[in-house]
Amino acid sequence: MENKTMQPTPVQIERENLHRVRFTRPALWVQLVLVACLIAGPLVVPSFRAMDVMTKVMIFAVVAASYDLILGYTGILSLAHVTFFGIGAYSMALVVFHSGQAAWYHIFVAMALAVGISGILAVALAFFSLRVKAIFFTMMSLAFAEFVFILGDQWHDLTMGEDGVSFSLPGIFSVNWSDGTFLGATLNGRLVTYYFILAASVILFIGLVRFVRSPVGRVLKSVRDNEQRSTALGYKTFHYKVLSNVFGSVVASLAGVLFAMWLGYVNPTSVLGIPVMLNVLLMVIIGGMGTLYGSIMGAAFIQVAEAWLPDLQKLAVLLLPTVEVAQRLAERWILYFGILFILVVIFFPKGLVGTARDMIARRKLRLAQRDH
Amino acid sequence: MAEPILSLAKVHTYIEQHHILQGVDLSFMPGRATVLLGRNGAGKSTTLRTVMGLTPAASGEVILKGQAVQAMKPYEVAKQGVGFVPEDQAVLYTLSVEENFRLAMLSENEKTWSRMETIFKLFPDMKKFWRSKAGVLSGGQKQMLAIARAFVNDHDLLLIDEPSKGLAPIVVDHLIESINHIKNHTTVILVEQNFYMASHIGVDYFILDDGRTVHQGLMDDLVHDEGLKQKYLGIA
Amino acid sequence: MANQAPVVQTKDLTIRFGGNVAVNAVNLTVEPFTLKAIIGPNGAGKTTLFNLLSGQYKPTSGSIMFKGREVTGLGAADRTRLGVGRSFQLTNIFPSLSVLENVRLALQSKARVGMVFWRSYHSYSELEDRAYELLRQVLMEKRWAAEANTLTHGEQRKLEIAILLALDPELLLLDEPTAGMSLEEVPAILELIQQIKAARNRTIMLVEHKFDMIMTVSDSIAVLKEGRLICDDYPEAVACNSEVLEAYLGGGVKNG
Amino acid sequence: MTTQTATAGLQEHGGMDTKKLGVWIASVGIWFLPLLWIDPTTYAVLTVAGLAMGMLIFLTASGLTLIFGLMDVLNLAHGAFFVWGAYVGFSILNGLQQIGWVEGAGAAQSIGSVVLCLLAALVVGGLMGIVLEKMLVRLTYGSHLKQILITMGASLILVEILKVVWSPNDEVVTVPQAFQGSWIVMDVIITKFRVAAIVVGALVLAGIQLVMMRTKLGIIVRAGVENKEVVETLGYNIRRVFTGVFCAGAALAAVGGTMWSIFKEQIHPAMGEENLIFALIVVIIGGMGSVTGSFLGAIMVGLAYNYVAYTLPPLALGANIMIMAVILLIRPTGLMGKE
Repeated sequence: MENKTMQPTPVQIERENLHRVRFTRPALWVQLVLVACLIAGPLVVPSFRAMDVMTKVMIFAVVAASYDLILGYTGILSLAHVTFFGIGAYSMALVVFHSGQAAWYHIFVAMALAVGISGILAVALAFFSLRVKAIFFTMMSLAFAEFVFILGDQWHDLTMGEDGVSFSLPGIFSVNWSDGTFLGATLNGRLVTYYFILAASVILFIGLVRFVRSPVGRVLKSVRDNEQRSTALGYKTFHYKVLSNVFGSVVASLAGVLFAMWLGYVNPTSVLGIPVMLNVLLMVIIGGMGTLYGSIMGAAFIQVAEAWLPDLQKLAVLLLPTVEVAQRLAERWILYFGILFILVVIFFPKGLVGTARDMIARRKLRLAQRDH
Repeated sequence: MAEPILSLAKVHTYIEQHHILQGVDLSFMPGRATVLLGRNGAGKSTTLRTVMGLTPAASGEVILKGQAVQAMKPYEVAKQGVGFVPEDQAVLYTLSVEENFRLAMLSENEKTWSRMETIFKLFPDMKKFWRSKAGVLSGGQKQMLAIARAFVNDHDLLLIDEPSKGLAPIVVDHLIESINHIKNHTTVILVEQNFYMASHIGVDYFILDDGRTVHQGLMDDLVHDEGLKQKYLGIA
Repeated sequence: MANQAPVVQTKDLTIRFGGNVAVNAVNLTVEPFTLKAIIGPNGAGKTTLFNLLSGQYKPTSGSIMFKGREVTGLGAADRTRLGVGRSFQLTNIFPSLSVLENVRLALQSKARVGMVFWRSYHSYSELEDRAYELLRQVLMEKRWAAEANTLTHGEQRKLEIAILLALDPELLLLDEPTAGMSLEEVPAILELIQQIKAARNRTIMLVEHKFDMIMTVSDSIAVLKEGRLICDDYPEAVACNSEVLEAYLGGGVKNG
Repeated sequence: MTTQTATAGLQEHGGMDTKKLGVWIASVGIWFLPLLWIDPTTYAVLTVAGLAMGMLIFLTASGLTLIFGLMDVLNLAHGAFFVWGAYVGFSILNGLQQIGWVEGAGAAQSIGSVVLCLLAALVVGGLMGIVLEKMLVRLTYGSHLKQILITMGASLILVEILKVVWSPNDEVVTVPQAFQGSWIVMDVIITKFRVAAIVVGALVLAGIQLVMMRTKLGIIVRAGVENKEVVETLGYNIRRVFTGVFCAGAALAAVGGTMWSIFKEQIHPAMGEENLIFALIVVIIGGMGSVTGSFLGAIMVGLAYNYVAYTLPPLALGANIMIMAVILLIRPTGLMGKE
């Protein structure tokens, strides 16, 4: 109170500065432009393939960011994160499928189911992560993920096994629905679903950013830095880990609901498989652990690569029509993912955003030193 | 004067970002037991670990028997004839006493086994618990095993890190006796906080403080120098 | 003062690690708003005693009362909430966070908004201002924006004390606050401790090796040896106690 | 005083042994439980199958547990060694088929062909292990996350190369003549190769135990699991020991893969990944770094898998994960793990 009349402290000045520039920050503009592009995308480029890639980028950006919350902020290395994603996707698919006729409320039931199941499982997993050593937990989570995959693969009565589940969405989300044109693009179920997913992903992503910037997020940072000290400050670090695990897992499962809505089809390989988990892990690493925004770049990179790497094969046929080994190698594009994994870890351990932030920080420091 | 068996010149060592050794200068004469003294965190243990290559020196020179060893890996330093007794009775708990000794023997020949006879005389408990797991030994016995283990090879130099830590006084007395026997055969460098033990083993001494060598001399002089003891060792 | 309950009272406090009794049947009483120093040779159990008081360890037997309340079964976080603040022998801060953030986290814990995840931490500006105030108290305000791992050793120890004060503890457990500090930095810490003591609203327990420092600041000195409390008295009395001197010298060599 | 503490120590030691004995008894005894709902003949068949499976899993798990215990490296490329071993063995068998050593061969030729397969897998696996350790794993010491990513990446690469060299499809493995068919002992059908699997598994276990308990190398490895620094200061190049153990672990995994391919009579590129899950469960159950622990774990997993697969097929892997979860709740470091 008295401080107001007194000269402001450097801390207050800094806070004022931050407050003043909050609408003129370059980062904010980048974000707005990104969202604008995603909104305009389907209208400008009326290609289903492009829309498909964009949607997957949005959904996986959320999945990767929610994974980053757990991996980058609490340091728990779980290989079962995609399992939550799959639980969400299956909730959506199975609710519609088993009730025969798609209805509006199914979406909400699916979301509630996704949140409920993944929340409970996340608490259970978090409990294990406290009980056993970190690396044990990683191995356990891998076994758990494999178990859920096998369940999806073999519990035929519920999940239709490896053939997967096809379903249609209700009302204006339905692929069959169509009604004239909208700003030059055909207004159909696909487009509506796209915008729904866009809105939902933005909300989920903002939720994650909010979480990290809240007091809880700060405590998580402190736990990552020095857990013993956090405890000594009076934080029950375990509660924080559970909270963030549950939050991250629930967000992933909601992203799964969105994914199922987009595809109208769910099978074990596409939402529960270990390769999906590896992709998400790779997205986080490429973008930079503990940066959250890196997930968007990582997801974009992987999704684009996945969409167009298979074309490499055609290129190989074209260029080296007689060399069979070259064609066979080109066919195996997962091989390049493997190489990418290794290269990123060795040469780029902080990822795109992490490295960029380091560079900016270093420049700021240099400038500050020059000022003095 | 003879060549020092080991000398350190302007050695700097960092552990993560902590600057632990800040230019340590030391030289040790062959056949003379030397004690490194100093407060907690003065850099005594790090000095030994730097000599062994466990926490490599960032700069400076470590000369062992005329050869620069600062870039060597721990196993290479060990092969140069240096025995190291780490702190906290670091014996291998899941191995038997016998296996602990066999692990320590760089070559298992008649000569090493005849040294074992000497060891059994010095440390009768080692024979008694020959087949037991080292983990069941008492703290003092573990420490003796750790020292005896280093003595099993024909090393020229023995580095011993805080042997008295956590041991009862009666055990400490036994340790002093054994190390005094060992020092007749090899050069001993001892890091010790227990002044009683240090003064009963050391001939020469160095005092380290804040990662630097701040004092050196003959142990006999230090024992009677109250001012020095109080200043650097916190002994009033 | 006599009518107030002691801040700390231990009864036959004992902890064993395997066969080793690190703290052996210690009965210790600390009166409010005094400074008690704990001394003893290496391995005497001083840090272990602190760990027991702060809740890092659970005793094998015996009990601990804090302000007349039994706290033996409580964990470290709970005891912090009750008012036990502890500094560590090895500097224990959040190395990659800023100096201000280090202190702010401690204030946030005290303000009990830790579990809020829907509001931005920026909306708790009063915590930042308080943190800055505390940094001023320990003469660290110029370094508020620095990353904690860029501080000198002495500065890190001061930061630690600021963190501790942020918790507003009634009992301060200081474990060798000057350890590893260069000699020029020691007087500042000494002054800080005397300042805290002069405010007469906190009780301090101090483990320290620098004997002259202990003699100047303590109200009473407890001496541990091999886990046992061998003496607990006024500084002058302790300084003349022959058993203490012997213990401190590690046995054998007496003065002179 | 010294002797007093020593005897106290001894008593403690004795107590520990009874505890270990208890673990053994409980983990053996529980396997008679399925007799309550499975008839004895079927039970016997399942038990033999379970033991064989357990022995084969043990081959993979033993390498994994040693690599982890000694080097603190979680090697997720272990499954790739396994599947490479299977395919190398498959090729060798195909080659031998040409000269009539497989189908319609005599006992000696059959055994000879299996031995040749195993030797080839051993060499290929070992070489791959050395290369991987020297090129990649070396860069990741101390960081589990890096290890997981890099060994995952290596695993993807190795399996994809395998698909290029052979084919991405399933292949049928021809079992050498003498190992085809089964014996019938007191109504119990015992497949011949299962017996062979148990024999090979037992031989490997004996071999590992012999090396670990009786040789200097074994002492060094066991000491390294406990405290690397001490081993280094005693004059041993721990890095070289690491490479050796990694090589041996990879070779064992490859041998496991070959045995598994003949056991299942078919191979496919994803089998490494599937088996890695079993091996991980076994390593966790047994406790990291303990060979006996992983043996115990492997037998448990093999038996449980077969009993449950007979009763409720889809839950077989689930049962193993349940066992793992329960054991971890009781003993967070596994049955024989360091506390």
